[in-house]
Amino acid sequence: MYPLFTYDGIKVTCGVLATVGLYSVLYRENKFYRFFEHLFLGLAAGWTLLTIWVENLKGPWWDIMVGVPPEKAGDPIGNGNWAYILLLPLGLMGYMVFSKKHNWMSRIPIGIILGLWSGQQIQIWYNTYGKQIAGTAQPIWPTTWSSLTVPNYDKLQLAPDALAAAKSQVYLSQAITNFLFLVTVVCVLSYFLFSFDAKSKMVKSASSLGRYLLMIGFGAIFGSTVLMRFTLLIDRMYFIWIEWFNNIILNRH
Amino acid sequence: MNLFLQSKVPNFWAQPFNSQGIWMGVLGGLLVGILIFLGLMFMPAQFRRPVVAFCTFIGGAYWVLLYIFPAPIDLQKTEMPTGPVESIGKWLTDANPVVVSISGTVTAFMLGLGIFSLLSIHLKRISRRQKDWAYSVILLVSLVSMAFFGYADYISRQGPDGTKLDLQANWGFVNYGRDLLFDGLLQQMDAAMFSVIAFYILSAAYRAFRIRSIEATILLSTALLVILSLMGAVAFVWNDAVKNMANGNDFLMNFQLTEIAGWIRRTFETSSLRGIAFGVGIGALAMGLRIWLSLERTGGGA
Amino acid sequence: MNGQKSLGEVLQSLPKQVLYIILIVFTSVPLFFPVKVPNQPLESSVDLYASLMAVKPGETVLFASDWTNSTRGESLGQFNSVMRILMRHNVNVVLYSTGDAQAPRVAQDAIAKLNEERIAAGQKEYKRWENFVSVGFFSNGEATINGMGTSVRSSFNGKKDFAPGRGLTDVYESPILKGREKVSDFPLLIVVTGSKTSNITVERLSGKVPIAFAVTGVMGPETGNFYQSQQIVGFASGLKGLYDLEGLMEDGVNNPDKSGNIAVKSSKYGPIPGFPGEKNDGQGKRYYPTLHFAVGLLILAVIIGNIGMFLSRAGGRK
Amino acid sequence: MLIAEAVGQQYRETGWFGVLFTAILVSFLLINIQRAKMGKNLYIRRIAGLNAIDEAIGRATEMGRPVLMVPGLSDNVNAIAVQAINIFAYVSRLAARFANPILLCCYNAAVFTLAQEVIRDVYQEEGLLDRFDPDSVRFVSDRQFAFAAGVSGLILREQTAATFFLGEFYAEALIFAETANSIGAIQVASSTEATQTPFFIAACDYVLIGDEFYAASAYLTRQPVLVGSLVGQDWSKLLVIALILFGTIFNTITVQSKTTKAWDDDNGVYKDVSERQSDPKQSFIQQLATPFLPKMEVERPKDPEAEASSK
Repeated sequence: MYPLFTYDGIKVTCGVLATVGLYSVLYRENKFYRFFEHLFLGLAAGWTLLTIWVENLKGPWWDIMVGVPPEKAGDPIGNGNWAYILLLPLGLMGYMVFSKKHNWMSRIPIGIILGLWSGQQIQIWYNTYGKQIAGTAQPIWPTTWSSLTVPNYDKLQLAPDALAAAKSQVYLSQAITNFLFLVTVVCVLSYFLFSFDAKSKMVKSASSLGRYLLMIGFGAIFGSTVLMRFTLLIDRMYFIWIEWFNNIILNRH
Repeated sequence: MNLFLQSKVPNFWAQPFNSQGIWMGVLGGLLVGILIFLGLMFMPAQFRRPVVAFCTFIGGAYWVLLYIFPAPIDLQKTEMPTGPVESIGKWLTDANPVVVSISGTVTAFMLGLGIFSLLSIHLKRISRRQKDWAYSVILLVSLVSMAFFGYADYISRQGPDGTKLDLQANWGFVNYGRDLLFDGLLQQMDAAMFSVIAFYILSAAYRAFRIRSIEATILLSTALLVILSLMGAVAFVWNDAVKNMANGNDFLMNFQLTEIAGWIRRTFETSSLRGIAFGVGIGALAMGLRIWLSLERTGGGA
Repeated sequence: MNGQKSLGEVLQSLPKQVLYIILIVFTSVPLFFPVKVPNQPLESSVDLYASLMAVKPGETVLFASDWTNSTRGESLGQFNSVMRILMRHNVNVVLYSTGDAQAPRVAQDAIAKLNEERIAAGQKEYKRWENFVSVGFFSNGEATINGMGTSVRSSFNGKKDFAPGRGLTDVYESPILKGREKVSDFPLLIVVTGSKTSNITVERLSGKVPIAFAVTGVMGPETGNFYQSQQIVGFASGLKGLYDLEGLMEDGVNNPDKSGNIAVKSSKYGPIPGFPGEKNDGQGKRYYPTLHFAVGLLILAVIIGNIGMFLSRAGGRK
Repeated sequence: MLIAEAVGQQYRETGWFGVLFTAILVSFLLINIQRAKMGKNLYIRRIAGLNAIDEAIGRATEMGRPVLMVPGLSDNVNAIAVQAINIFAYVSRLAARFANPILLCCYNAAVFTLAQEVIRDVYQEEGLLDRFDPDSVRFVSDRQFAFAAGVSGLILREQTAATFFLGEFYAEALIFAETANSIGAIQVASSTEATQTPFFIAACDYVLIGDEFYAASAYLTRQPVLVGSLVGQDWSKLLVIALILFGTIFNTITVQSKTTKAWDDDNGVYKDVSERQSDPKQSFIQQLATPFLPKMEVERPKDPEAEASSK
């Protein structure tokens, strides 16, 4: 059968049409785009509506509340915990936001969610940044002047113990790198000091140096992320030209 | 007794599936909930802020306490904690699934509000025959059909034969419907919109990346160097040239493109990101603290 | 303005649409002419490969699959490569997701395709329940992952997967989860993601279990930050990382080929074998050459814009 | 060994230093909030991007076209979203006074709820509730790229004069920024995701970098609590810098010594190695971050109830 008329052919064709439809906004806003935009929003909202029950309420709430039949339950046995019903009125308080008189009640569920979030910030702060602080504090003075840069270990042909000793040295180039790393972190951080009067010369020069160093960082970030954007476009083009045009329209494999 | 564990032995809080007890409990709980709801509605206005502040504080206090009293070290399921510190730690640890499901469930209930907002805007537009109302019809139709096919597909996959539907040969109408709407359209549109960025990057870079100032020049040249180093072919040619020139000199080998770019990324990219991250992290901590203790009012008003 | 634009102005104001059409051409045509591009893997990719190969056969790893088809271009390839390594290495996998409700399905579909490939090559099927379980999606990722730090079992509480002949069954009934209560009972946690779930994982689980990532190119820099401070053991970033991984699967590390050449050297590790002759290349090999053209166009556009600026400045001074 | 009897032993695996350090940061914040509340006048430096807000709204009013705000793509309501909404409350206040239409597009339903409530409050406080259209604060989609498509469509159809993208932005950042740029809107943007900042820098008029976003509400409203907290944040940053500098010096000195401990894989213990430089990864500051202690097993009395039920 000509592949365009199979289910898979129709499915891929729909995908191609939708892709082209959304791309048309690159030319200008038009009816074709508007059609697919609303289709997109509708499907996404339908999916959300579905996941509210299927993913977010059925298992994590309803099943815990009323329990599950013993043959389906693992460990622990699926007894129901009826007290979970109290979450229903709590969640529904959010809907009071449209009420003119009782709209304040929507702040209760929001408050709980925010409270849980903010408590976690205190809990995770050090786990996130502690190691990074420690990782920034690297030696900035070499332990050896025998070589200015890291030697080529393969060429040295050392015994394992001597090799480990050689690797444990801090060479000048490493010390400089560590120093630059330190300077960048400190200067960038002092660029974000808001309450110090910039008349202080040290703060001022540190923060303007911080800005330049930031730009090196941003340039590197741009450089290393830009490739990914193109990858996704290439993937789309592969979808259109190979998966659709070549495999389905031309029926070649 | 621990309230937070799903008990194996039925008790007042936990009743077997589909028993009279569980439905009585649910009904009773619902009544209590409605009473609380009504009570809050008719509560005098001066108590409103304290109530919200209290709820927020309790929520945050859980994680803060868990930080101060972490799970006891190497506590097995069959062992009892020793001492008050461990007991608190164990109690908090056991409460974890409950806390997780509270925030998850409350969030899930709120999701409905988003759908509500969408429906209200688009139904209004259709009923008033406002500009572009036909598109609102498209939106609503696709919303309903996605939810319908999605749910029907979900139902068909429950039960012991659910795995069968992993094979397309066993599909029914609803499975095809869901697959077309979700895989055929929604996912493809996701990918399409994501890839639009490539076009915008090109036009933004063309328009904005001009060597106007020192800062722009720094940014541009670093970006260029890193981009080139990530292009395997360019890096290979450059590195090869350096290898030939260096001719065994280890110092010159450091000027390979991948080495230079790697050094820049390790030394400046990581560190400037880290500098920003420290600041943002402290900002989030401060904000979290202010929210937790209700020190500021959202919206900045009185 | 009296009519004619100077060359500098023309170069500075090419219509966007023209650029877009050139970009489409540049990203389409090379796809039809695949070539092999020489490559040298990044250290982080080598570390990822080494940490995957270091898991002992028969062990079970945690695998957060947090990508969907919107990042298919990078994540699918990464997922396939990582899974191929684990499958060939006989490692069991516990799949879960906190990124997107659809992620578990997408991952299962990808595994089904890999299984077809394995069966076609005469290898053993990688079976659901015995080799992998799909725990499913968690809507509140931050709290769930935080909870996993305390107990994986209680975080996976109530989650079910299909057991052969039994239908939906609690995941902890599966043999591969036996005796693995805490996150430290797993030798490795792998996250393949297109969203920030990687950050959430590091924030809450680093230090408790070795973590390895495969992330999209955008997330490369911030992931590099965790890598530098040793919060994660290795990562592959974007298409480059994927291409590295595909190459490593072919060549191994410190692993001499038939003629004795070592393609990838690393002073950190002993010899680690590759899987030469098996199906190793996929998306990375397909897309990486084309990427050169697209990025080349970007560089060209920036250069043209700057030349235009200098020309019109020089013209303005007269 | 009864581990619980020794004070602080619960931090054996995580380290006590983290708890202490966090406690110090928290006390810095609280002390400075208190100082500011007591009327101490505290200084804040100028932040360029924030001065642009008034200009942007002024221009929108002149043109009679709406102001668009997006509080980022947070998965749930969190500090970033709240902070964005705080800034938008300021924007909406100005817009309300000038009777300028606003559009606030939300990605998450909980954020939508909060925004709806806050913006309504703003109009009410200004006594202009009749100017508030509940549909101007809307939920668009909680799917990243459906949201991007929807907001781009809105920007193009409504021809917004000013756009504010503040909060958590990911890949879609550039879609918004370029779309708004194409219709000549004035843009103020910020992403807490540092990886998106270069893209905003390329396409937007004013960009708040990193922490400037968190400083914004203090800068705009000058509320004592916020200003005090900002000063506390600065103290915390100085403490972090001090710790880094201290660690660097300490580390530089210790690594000069020629004895270190190395992990002996065969015997599973640390052994002394004399000929080797001490390993910076085992430096004092590293150990503060993650204690180098072997795993331990603890014997405890059995819980009869749990034993019975596990059978």
